[in-house]
Amino acid sequence: NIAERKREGQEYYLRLVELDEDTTDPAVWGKNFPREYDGYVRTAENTNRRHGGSEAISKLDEDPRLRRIFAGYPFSVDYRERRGHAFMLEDQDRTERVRQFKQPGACLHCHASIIPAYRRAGDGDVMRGFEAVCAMPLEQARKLVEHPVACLDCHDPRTMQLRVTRPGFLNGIRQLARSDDPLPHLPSIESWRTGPRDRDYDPNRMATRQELRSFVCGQCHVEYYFQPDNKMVTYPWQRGLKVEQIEAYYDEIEFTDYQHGETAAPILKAQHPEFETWSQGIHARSGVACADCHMPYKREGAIKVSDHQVRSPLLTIARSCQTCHRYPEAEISARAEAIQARTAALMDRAENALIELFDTIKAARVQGAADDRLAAAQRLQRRAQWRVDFVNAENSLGFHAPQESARILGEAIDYARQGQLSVLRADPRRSAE
Amino acid sequence: NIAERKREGQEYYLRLVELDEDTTDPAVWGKNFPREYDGYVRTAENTNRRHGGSEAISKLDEDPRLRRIFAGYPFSVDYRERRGHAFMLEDQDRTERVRQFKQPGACLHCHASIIPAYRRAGDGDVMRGFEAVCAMPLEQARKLVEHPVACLDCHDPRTMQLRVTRPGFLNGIRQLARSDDPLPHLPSIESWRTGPRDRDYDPNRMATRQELRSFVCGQCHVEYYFQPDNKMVTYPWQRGLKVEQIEAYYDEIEFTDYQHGETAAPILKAQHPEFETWSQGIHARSGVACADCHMPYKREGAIKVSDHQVRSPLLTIARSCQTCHRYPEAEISARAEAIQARTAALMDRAENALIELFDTIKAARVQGAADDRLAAAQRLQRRAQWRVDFVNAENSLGFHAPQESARILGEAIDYARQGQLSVLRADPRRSAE
Amino acid sequence: MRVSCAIRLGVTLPGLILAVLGGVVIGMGGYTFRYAEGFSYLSNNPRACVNCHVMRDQYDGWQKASHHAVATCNDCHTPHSFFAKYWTKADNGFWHSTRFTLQDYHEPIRIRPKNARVLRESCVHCHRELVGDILGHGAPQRAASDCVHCHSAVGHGPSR
Ligand code: HEC
Ligand code: HEC
Ligand code: HEC
Ligand code: HEC
Ligand code: HEC
Ligand code: HEC
Ligand code: HEC
Ligand code: HEC
Ligand code: HEC
Ligand code: HEC
Ligand code: HEC
Ligand code: HEC
Ligand code: HEC
Ligand code: HEC
Ligand SMILES: [Ca+2]
Ligand SMILES: [Ca+2]
Repeated sequence: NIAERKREGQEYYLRLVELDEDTTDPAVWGKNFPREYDGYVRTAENTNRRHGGSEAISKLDEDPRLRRIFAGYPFSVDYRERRGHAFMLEDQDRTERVRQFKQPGACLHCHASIIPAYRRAGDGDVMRGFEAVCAMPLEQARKLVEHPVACLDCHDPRTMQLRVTRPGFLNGIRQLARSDDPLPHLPSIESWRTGPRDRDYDPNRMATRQELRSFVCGQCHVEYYFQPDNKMVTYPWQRGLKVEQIEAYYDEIEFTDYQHGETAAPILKAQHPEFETWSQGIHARSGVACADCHMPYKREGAIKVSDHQVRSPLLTIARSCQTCHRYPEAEISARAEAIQARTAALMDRAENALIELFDTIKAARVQGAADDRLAAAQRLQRRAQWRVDFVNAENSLGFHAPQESARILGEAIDYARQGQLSVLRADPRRSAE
Repeated sequence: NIAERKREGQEYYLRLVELDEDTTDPAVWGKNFPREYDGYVRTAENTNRRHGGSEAISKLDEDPRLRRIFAGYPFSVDYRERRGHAFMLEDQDRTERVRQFKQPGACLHCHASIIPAYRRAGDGDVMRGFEAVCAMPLEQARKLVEHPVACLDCHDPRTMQLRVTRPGFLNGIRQLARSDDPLPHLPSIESWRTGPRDRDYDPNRMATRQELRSFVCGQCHVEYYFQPDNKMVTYPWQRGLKVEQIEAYYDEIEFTDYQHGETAAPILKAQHPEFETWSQGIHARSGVACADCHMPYKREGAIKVSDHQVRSPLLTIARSCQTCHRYPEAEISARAEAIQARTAALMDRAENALIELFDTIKAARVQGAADDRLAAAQRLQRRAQWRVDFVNAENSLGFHAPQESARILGEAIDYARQGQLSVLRADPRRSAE
Repeated sequence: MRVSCAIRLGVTLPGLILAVLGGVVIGMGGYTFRYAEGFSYLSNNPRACVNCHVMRDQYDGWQKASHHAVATCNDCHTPHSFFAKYWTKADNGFWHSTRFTLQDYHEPIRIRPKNARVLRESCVHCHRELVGDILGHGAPQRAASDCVHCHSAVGHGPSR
């Protein structure tokens, strides 16, 4: 409805430079949109609430149990706290997970402004290029990109509308739409499901603006795996977004990330399932988008812009929370921290249970336990560790979905302990019960 | 009726009868306040969302595991779903827990409008009468009362102001105030703590009106125990309201409700800790009182009155929830049910773990395990069962504090499984590890 | 759009005012009309709205809320273009009066989607300068951000 847009729509900016699909350099976009660009570059500032300095903190030193949990996998060598968007390419280049291990081009899917590179590699066809680049060795693919996530990744250069560009997300959300997992927080998918379904669900055509304010983040802040054969980045959403639905999918395709270094159990690695966890929370259900909290509006003189210094909302409580929650800042952070403290307490219990499971299995091995005696325990370790890691890798420490995160950890504890029991029960020295 | 509409707000009532501290009969009060009385008598209607009929459903038949969990205690003989306030006296008279077992007068503390009886028994001194009546045999004390909870219990007959009258609560909240448990949801206690403390905390003089809208319920909807010697009803709040603080208190005074019938473990029984659980939830922290949800305002013609048909708010969503939450009724109940479903799933896991712990201990006994070998397991059963029961006895199925309830159940699972492990580990047939 | 269709119907100003009164009168019936001061719908005085006690909560809330000093009921709840304004008043006058007289409406009262759109346009009417940028980039077919999603308290204070 043009008339309406006209009334609101006068875009108050000077089009100093022309932008197109190949303008990867944010500095160029910044000429037209200095305010947003200014926030964007500030993602290089230190934003860690818990530590000073701008170096990436090693999670392994902070919680040595993680070295044992990831034993046999690159994460046991180097695993750090995330930093701002400005660092995403540099931090990937520098991690020992890349230096000491061979990695595929797939890694770049979420660490660079890569769509133009895909298009070139696929002679105009982004999807084909995506597949080609994923399969390359990382060093080779790395030469095709130069910028971290940039304007182009979330905006249409002509209209500035929000859009999603990541092939992994486009494939994943299409699969999710076809699943029967109820998605009350994604109305456009619910309504697509009631339609003829002759055409696939397409977020860029069908999603509401409010949904896009989360989808742009869901492009990367999600659990993923690489298809064993061609290393294609894949989001495991075929059955739904819940922890057990993703697990069921992996079990079905018999996928495993690695054999555990201490127990030889077939382990699944969870990576930053923020989008999946947020989906189970009350904020998502209330239509609150990632950008509402992580890119709050900011008044700059006579106008209001989205804060492009994406960071922890607890650093911007007045703008991120107080428009909706009319309590003092101290009270609001106390609430968030109370939620995180409960999650941390359960997490601690769950990790201890996991470590004790490793010890029980190893001890049995020392006493010459046959592999078949440990098979049940290894399966249970896979279940338990998948859940502990799912909450641990999710970066809000339970805030995005407090009760759901606690439920997952409760299950993790149960499976880990059951694993220990199955080992002890199978001890030949005890007459079978 | 337009004319009547216009008069709204000018709330007036005709003082047809005089009310004083001995007017226990609600019907008399009803002459002055017909609207509130009308709601009050409706608490005799069936309000069970899950079952038809107005009979009290047996929880033991619904979940047979409870028979084993309460083995050796009257609750294993008869334990039903609560009903409306109108039934409280009748249901207590009829339960097999009273018919088959000797119970003290203390039982009446929360099942009758009993203050006048206390006053008489103490010749004018309620506290002394309270102690005397608690110590009597139930049959004898029963003769002193005739009404379920009545107007007098929550209202000052002259001013109609809210007040708390239950000695157990007055003693309990005084203890709680002295503790160092942070109580952000009870401002009047927080401010008393900063004062001279020369006089004890007195809810009737110091509590805000909003706090009283929860305190009147906290008079009865709480965990309690009877002092072993004199059967005095006591609320275990000396260290705070959290599940582990109450447990620590019981451990300190070495209190135990019963020896478990299958394992001989020293068990604590939790009873309806609604007040304690609500206190850990986000609603309490946001100043939302029991009465806001369970006694919502109701427009009767030109006047707004508090709905005195105290019942499940999910039966009155428009008045109980939509005043604060701008979502359709169906969406609001879906949210509450999602919370309850997660709690139910964890509860199921926790109860199974507990049952398996019983089996493990019993099996060890059969194989002639010495008691000392089982001592650790019995202590762990006490911890686990206290937590399972705390959430199970709390009647909102986790709604009052979703994440906290999940945290408690996660701990319960851990303790129950650890109990099994300690039994298997101590098996003499295994060389000590 | 209401304005344009009003024009297409060739409605004149007096015609519109008639329509308003008509709407209200039909809705309330003569007695109610006089009693509830049906002319309120033509006035800009907030008290006009509170002639109906059921508007009391919103009135009280408005007096405490941030806009009390700068905006009255009609500033937010009726369109700012002349024709649309009276057209809406006619519509609401009829709707509210009927419901009021018949006493059949959902409580708590909830704004209807079409009035929610009117409301949002009112926000933008006053704050266009400030929000121009954030509105400027939405896709044509997409409803741009709903102000009330974040600012629900501006009119009547917080609801929770
Ligand atoms: C192209 C992929 C990509 C997209 C799109 C993306 N992120 Fe990120 N995000 C990352 C990576 C990679 C990191 C970690 C960077 C590092 O640690 O070097 C990160 C880090 C973050 C952090 C931590 C920042 C800090 O200061 O610690 C937050 C918060 C965040 N992202 C939120 C968001 C939100 C909200 C959106 C959408 C508005 C979004 N991200 C979109 C990839 C992405
Ligand atoms: C599906 C998107 C996605 C893919 C594919 C991806 N990452 Fe990331 N990566 C992220 C996000 C989002 C973060 C920030 C959140 C976090 O740190 O958990 C991140 C953080 C990181 C970090 C900083 C924190 C840490 O883990 O030390 C490194 C290093 C990293 N990724 C390396 C890699 C490597 C190597 C690969 C390929 C094996 C890879 N990433 C593949 C999205 C992705
Ligand atoms: C209702 C507000 C809210 C919403 C909506 C929200 N988050 Fe968060 N997010 C938070 C809070 C609070 C934290 C915890 C920050 C902290 O601990 O410093 C957080 C933490 C994070 C972090 C770790 C950042 C850090 O500095 O530790 C990432 C990454 C993140 N969120 C991404 C997302 C994504 C992606 C979405 C949408 C799918 C999302 N968030 C939705 C409030 C929100
Ligand atoms: C990770 C995703 C992401 C990246 C990268 C990003 N933006 Fe945005 N941008 C958003 C979101 C989300 C909004 C809010 C849009 C809405 O509400 O419809 C937004 C809004 C805008 C707007 C509209 C006005 C406003 O401030 O709300 C402009 C202009 C804009 N961005 C410019 C840029 C520029 C320039 C860059 C690069 C320097 C950039 N964006 C990078 C996500 C992103
Ligand atoms: C756009 C509105 C909006 C924003 C922004 C927002 N919230 Fe909320 N928040 C809600 C809604 C809606 C609910 C659900 C309760 C309800 O329906 O009123 C909620 C619930 C909560 C709860 C209770 C639920 C729970 O999980 O325990 C907490 C705590 C909370 N928010 C904290 C925050 C914090 C911290 C931030 C900022 C980082 C924030 N919120 C930002 C709207 C918002
Ligand atoms: C004097 C003690 C006492 C007080 C005070 C009291 N209750 Fe109760 N309440 C009970 C008892 C006893 C029952 C169970 C009655 C039965 O099952 O026969 C009960 C039952 C209930 C039920 C279940 C009703 C149903 O339909 O299943 C609710 C809800 C309830 N109370 C809420 C409250 C609230 C809210 C308050 C304060 C406004 C309150 N109670 C005050 C003792 C009390
Ligand atoms: C501290 C207050 C309090 C005391 C003391 C108390 N009750 Fe209750 N009772 C309640 C409340 C509140 C309920 C409703 C909530 C519920 O059913 O869990 C209830 C419910 C009941 C019910 C109906 C549900 C059921 O459990 O079958 C019976 C029967 C009952 N009590 C008997 C007793 C007996 C017998 C005693 C003494 C041994 C006793 N009560 C002592 C507060 C109390
Ligand atoms: C924010 C709203 C809210 C508040 C505040 C609240 N409750 Fe509830 N309560 C509920 C809901 C919802 C249920 C679940 C009802 C159901 O499952 O049918 C419930 C269940 C109950 C039940 C069981 C009733 C039944 O029919 O199953 C009791 C008893 C109860 N609450 C007492 C209390 C007491 C006492 C307080 C204050 C200390 C309190 N509630 C505070 C919403 C609330
Ligand atoms: C379990 C506690 C409880 C009992 C029993 C009780 N009330 Fe109330 N009553 C309340 C609460 C809570 C309020 C709200 C008071 C406030 O908000 O200040 C209230 C309010 C009232 C009011 C003030 C007007 C209104 O409706 O808000 C009257 C009058 C009243 N009650 C009469 C009665 C009568 C008559 C009885 C007995 C038939 C009775 N009450 C029994 C808890 C109770
Ligand atoms: C007097 C206001 C009020 C009433 C009445 C009320 N709520 Fe809330 N509710 C809140 C507040 C405040 C929050 C916390 C989030 C926030 O700060 O906005 C909340 C949070 C919630 C949440 C999200 C937090 C969580 O635990 O997941 C749910 C779900 C919820 N309410 C459901 C209900 C239901 C169901 C009822 C009715 C039985 C109800 N509420 C009644 C004010 C209220
Ligand atoms: C500053 C703008 C503003 C002013 C002035 C204003 N309102 Fe509102 N009104 C709102 C908002 C915002 C809402 C809530 C809409 C929503 O949340 O979707 C609302 C909702 C309402 C509702 C519907 C109830 C509901 O919560 O949906 C009524 C009735 C109402 N207003 C009447 C009035 C009356 C009467 C006045 C004058 C006394 C008035 N308003 C003044 C902004 C305003
Ligand atoms: C004749 C009595 C009466 C008068 C005068 C009145 N209202 Fe209302 N209003 C009502 C009733 C009744 C409702 C509920 C209608 C419904 O929910 O269907 C209502 C609902 C509303 C709503 C929410 C429902 C909707 O239609 O969106 C708004 C907004 C509103 N009124 C604004 C106003 C404003 C502004 C004024 C003054 C110009 C006003 N009202 C004057 C009786 C009145
Ligand atoms: C009649 C003109 C007018 C209308 C209509 C109007 N506003 Fe305002 N608004 C103002 C003025 C003038 C101020 C500055 C008042 C001040 O600084 O205290 C203001 C202040 C504000 C503020 C900052 C103060 C606060 O409450 O946080 C917000 C936010 C706001 N308006 C949002 C809205 C929204 C949302 C709407 C629509 C629901 C709206 N306004 C409708 C004129 C208006
Ligand atoms: C996603 C949440 C969100 C939405 C949607 C939103 N705003 Fe805001 N608005 C904010 C935040 C956060 C601020 C505070 C900015 C600051 O303080 O720097 C703000 C500030 C404002 C202010 C200035 C307040 C002041 O302090 O002067 C006005 C006026 C305003 N908004 C109006 C609107 C209008 C009109 C709309 C709809 C077109 C709207 N807002 C939509 C979050 C939002
Ligand atoms: Ca993975
Ligand atoms: Ca007890």
